[in-house]
Amino acid sequence: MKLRAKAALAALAVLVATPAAQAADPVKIGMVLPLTGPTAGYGKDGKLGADMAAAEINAAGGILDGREIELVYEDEKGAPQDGVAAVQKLMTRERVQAIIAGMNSSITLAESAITKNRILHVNPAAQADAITAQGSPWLFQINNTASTNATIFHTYLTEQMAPKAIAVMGENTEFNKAVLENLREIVGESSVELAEIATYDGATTDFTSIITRLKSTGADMIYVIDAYPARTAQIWKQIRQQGGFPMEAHAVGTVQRSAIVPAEGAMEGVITADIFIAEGATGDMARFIDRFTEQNGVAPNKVSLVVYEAVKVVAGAMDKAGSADDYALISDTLRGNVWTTPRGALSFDDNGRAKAPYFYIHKVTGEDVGLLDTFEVE
Amino acid sequence: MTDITTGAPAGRARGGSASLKGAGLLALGIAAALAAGFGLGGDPFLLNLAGYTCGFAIFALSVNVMLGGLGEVPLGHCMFYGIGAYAPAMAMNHAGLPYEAGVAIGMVVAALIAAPIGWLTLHLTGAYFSIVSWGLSGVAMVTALNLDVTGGPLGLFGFSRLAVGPFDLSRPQTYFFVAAAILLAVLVVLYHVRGSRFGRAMEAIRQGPHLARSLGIDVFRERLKALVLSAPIAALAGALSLPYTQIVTPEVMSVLRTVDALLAALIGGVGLIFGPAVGAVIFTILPQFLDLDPNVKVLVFSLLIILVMVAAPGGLHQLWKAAAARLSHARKGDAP
Amino acid sequence: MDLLIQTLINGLILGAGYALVAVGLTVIFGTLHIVNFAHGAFFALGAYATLLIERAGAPYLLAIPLAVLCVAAIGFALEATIVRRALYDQGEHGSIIVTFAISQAIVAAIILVVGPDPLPVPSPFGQTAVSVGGFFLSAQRIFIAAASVAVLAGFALWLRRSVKGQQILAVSQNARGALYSGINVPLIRSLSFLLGIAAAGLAGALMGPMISAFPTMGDANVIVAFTVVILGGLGSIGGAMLGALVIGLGNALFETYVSVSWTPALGWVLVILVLLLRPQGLMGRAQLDRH
Amino acid sequence: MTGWAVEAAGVEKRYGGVTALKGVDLRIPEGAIHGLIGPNGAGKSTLFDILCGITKPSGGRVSVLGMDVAALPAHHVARRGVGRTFQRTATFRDSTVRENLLFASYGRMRHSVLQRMARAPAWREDMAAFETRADAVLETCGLAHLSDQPAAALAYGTQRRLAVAVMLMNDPKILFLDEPVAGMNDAETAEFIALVRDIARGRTIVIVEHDMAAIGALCSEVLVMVDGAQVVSDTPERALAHPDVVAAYLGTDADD
Repeated sequence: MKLRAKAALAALAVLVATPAAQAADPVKIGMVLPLTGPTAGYGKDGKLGADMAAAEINAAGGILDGREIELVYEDEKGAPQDGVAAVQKLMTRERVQAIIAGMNSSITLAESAITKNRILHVNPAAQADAITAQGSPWLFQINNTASTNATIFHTYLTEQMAPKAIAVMGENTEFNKAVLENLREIVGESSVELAEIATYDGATTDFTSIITRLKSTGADMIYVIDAYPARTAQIWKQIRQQGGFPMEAHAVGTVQRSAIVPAEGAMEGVITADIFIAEGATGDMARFIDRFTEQNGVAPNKVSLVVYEAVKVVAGAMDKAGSADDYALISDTLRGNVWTTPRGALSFDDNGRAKAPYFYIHKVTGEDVGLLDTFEVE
Repeated sequence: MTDITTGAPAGRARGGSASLKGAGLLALGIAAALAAGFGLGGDPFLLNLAGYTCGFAIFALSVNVMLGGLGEVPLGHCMFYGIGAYAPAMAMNHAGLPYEAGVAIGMVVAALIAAPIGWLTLHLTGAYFSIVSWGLSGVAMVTALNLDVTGGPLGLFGFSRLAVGPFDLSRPQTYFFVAAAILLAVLVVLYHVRGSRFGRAMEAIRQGPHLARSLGIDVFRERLKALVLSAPIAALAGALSLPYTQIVTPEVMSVLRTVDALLAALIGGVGLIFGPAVGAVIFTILPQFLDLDPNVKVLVFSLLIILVMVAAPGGLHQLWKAAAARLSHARKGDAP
Repeated sequence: MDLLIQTLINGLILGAGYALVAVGLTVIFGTLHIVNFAHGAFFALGAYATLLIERAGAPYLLAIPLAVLCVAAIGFALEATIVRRALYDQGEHGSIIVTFAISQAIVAAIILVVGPDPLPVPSPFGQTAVSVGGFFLSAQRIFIAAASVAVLAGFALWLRRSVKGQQILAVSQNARGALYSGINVPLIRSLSFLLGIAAAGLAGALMGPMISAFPTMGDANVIVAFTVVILGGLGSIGGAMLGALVIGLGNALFETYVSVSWTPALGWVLVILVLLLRPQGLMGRAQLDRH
Repeated sequence: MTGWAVEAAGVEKRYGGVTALKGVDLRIPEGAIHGLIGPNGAGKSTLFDILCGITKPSGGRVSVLGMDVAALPAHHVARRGVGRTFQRTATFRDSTVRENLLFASYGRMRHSVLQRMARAPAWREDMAAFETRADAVLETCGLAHLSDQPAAALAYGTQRRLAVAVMLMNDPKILFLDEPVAGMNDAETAEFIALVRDIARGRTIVIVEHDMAAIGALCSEVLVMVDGAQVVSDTPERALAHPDVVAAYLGTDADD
């Protein structure tokens, strides 16, 4: 705690010390978010975070001797080829100096094929390990990888909650695959049994039969892997209607208010986890939440947070490196320093992966998640 | 549909002028491609997008073989596009084959699959055909999602070398020129198809299947031929999308892709041989210059499409035709 | 055995919901020969209208008919301004584009006005589940099934018995003949379009509490509805009900006993099989050759 | 060859529960112009469809030009010399007169797409043969000056002549005309009658028609059908005077 405050003060000192230069060319950062389509909600949340970060940076005098940050948004529409189009447009037409892109893992992978060795790319939210496993020198990830998150969460599920058998259902996505692989590994080392795994297609409209099938296995824990709020709400409603399970869990980092509210109480008590929690926040995080809530009228969620952090980290690294386009230098700066964010000190490894300082086990309570347990990430 | 005559006859003066007109159009196309290729030289984004647009135009042309040619709405045509995109991806990533070989394999596979699919579905017409065709593409999408060889939900990416012979498609300008050349070649082939015995049989079937049959045309066989012709063209289009998208996911077979191509063909005019290509350009390039909130953009674009359809149910070229007719009318009748 | 019974119950209730979404599609196709790709958007409008009316203070059961009226009013406005001009007698091509564009426009408008996040649609049946002899039945689902059966039966009866219903049937069978026998065909077409749209809105109002209201909520449901409608025979209301039952039961059984991942393909495979044997669908009329 | 262009016996057709034809017998000698009349709904069009192989009969025997048309696909029947015009879609409306004839010469052409691209001899020969034949047909049907007009823009009577021209491209041995003069004015009808007489040389013609004057002027014999069954087969004058025929026509609203 003390350390964090100190780091924040130091950062502030740097910002204050920067002389307010004449308005030079702004530093353009390309923001690729899903602004239309089925995941438009994430795009909206992310945009609020990004705008707030840019406003804070500019209010404090900008970076690189007074250059303002200008965010240029493009819509990836929830589809890989639109993500690619957005990135290419931002790079070649808008001539942005960095790309912040990454909600869905498949789309992020497609985008990273374009950005590789060409531009600084920061992926705020997508979790699949494959993204940062490609060895792109200028690709960084704010969120934990799926396997880091899943290892902690799955260990918690098997050891702390200790069910006899787990029944799993999830959408057929790359994220789901990565989580499942990890689950199989962790469960394999324990005495817990994997009763059944049901992988459904994104076009599925009804889950009663799947839940009936899973219930019939006699499993005492249901584990849902789905990152799509509307479907998450629907699935939990239907689980509740079939009497529920003794233990209920939902995949890491995917439970937001946008799922809990439409679930109308059906998610009450579901166990999940994330790198962020609003409840009990102190210090920088509490201040971030307050500022965000004040500006936008709603509380921030994980998506808003990681996108906010992505903008802050990119700007901070450029400033510290003294360049907006020497990507090798900026990347070295990113790896060689510790970055202060609302969550605490963030550092990047050789693969460009950040590790969140803390990892929280949540329990859905009312219209939000409540804190159940906190882990420090080694 | 009067435009198709251009390629018809020989021997007589009319035939000569038709091939002249055809050659003129081709020259115009080459000139336009060269102008675009060098004109956009400084803008890799637009060049890449233009390359992709050429691929998309080829897909719209393939869809239009069914739409303008037979009068059917092939909602599931995205399946062949998807096969074309997956084939080189799989060939490169799994078999170590070059891109060109994958493209060829994709086209052959698409034609081979089109034959039994056509045999199953082409007895149906109208909405029945459209929706069953859509369903088959849905089955293909579920298959791509569930198989390992297609990379499952993640799809395939990280391609070794996207090149056609000495032409490196990862360079935007080369990509555009190659795609434009292929587009022109497809246009030439389709132009000749329209003027051939087979093309006229299709046109006859579209206008009156009963009358066509009474003229000795085997309606089912010609419809099947049309599908088997259009499938490899769609596959070629799919393959040409790779240098742009850099990844193939099951989403490539989404019905929305076919709908985009249908819109392009209908806006450009299904009766014109180059209508779908023009439509594809309008459809992909225009929105890039509409600087609006994405949702407002969708709203505006949809309303524009509706407006066009209310004003000219046959597509934009109807408006042009009407305007041209009015113009010539005005010229003739300037006395009163 | 218990599993089988629960699965069959699931399938039946599921089928009743599908029928509700499908019936509007089939009415519009039957009389207008329009493949209405905007059906899902009107479905979503039904759910949003219910939600907004409830927020204004009306109870759910009252909000349903009011929401249906709202959706019908929007449908009426679109019919008078766009559909009537652009679609009738223009064949399927135009209808695909225009209805698709309408659908895109509605979804974009919902995102702009209400926002993209899913919202709960409150219902008095809420999350209540009835447990009968160990079998779980959601109250909202029972309500949907009952409403669906009542509405569909009432609608079928109205078509048979009322003058307007008879005229709709006449137009759907032979528009030219109907015109010659003095039926106001344009009026009947408008009426059919409104009925189809209203049915979509009703389906949205009823299913909203289960799936929440979100802009693209109609997409997946309409895909299923298309398989239902084609399976039953385009334009046949009885066929839509039968098709819904077959697909509801088929999906439930397949998901429980065979594979979840491959279920979305099942409906299409059924459709293709049926069409091979009966090109007009399960209950469609064989078409007389007309030149 | 038996000397009969059409030999049909006991032809039946049922659609679900509806019986459209209840055992029709028909013999038409080669080279004749034969009429087929009856009130609407009598089954004339269904019989036409069966004779052309478009619809398959539910019972009975049908032989046209010596072919068992019930066993052959419609396009095979057409390729072997059976032509037929339609009431509604008589021509390819979106195309010009000349294109209509091009579509119609499908059966006479052999070239492939590749030969067309290469302008190979096969294509040249096809096109040359087409030009010759098209000119002759256009001349016969009085359409030579209209060859570049869109079909839809032609006057109604001219469209019907085009429909005949389209069929003539295949030089059918037997030609079925479905209500060819319906909706024509007197001058058009007279022109059309002359055309039919002209093209009747060397082929058999069967006409379904409500216009009794045209039937009387053209046909040597007519078959009168009522309610899916034949009533009488005789010369036009005698057939129309037959009491059953009079009763059938008086008992129905013979619209157009």
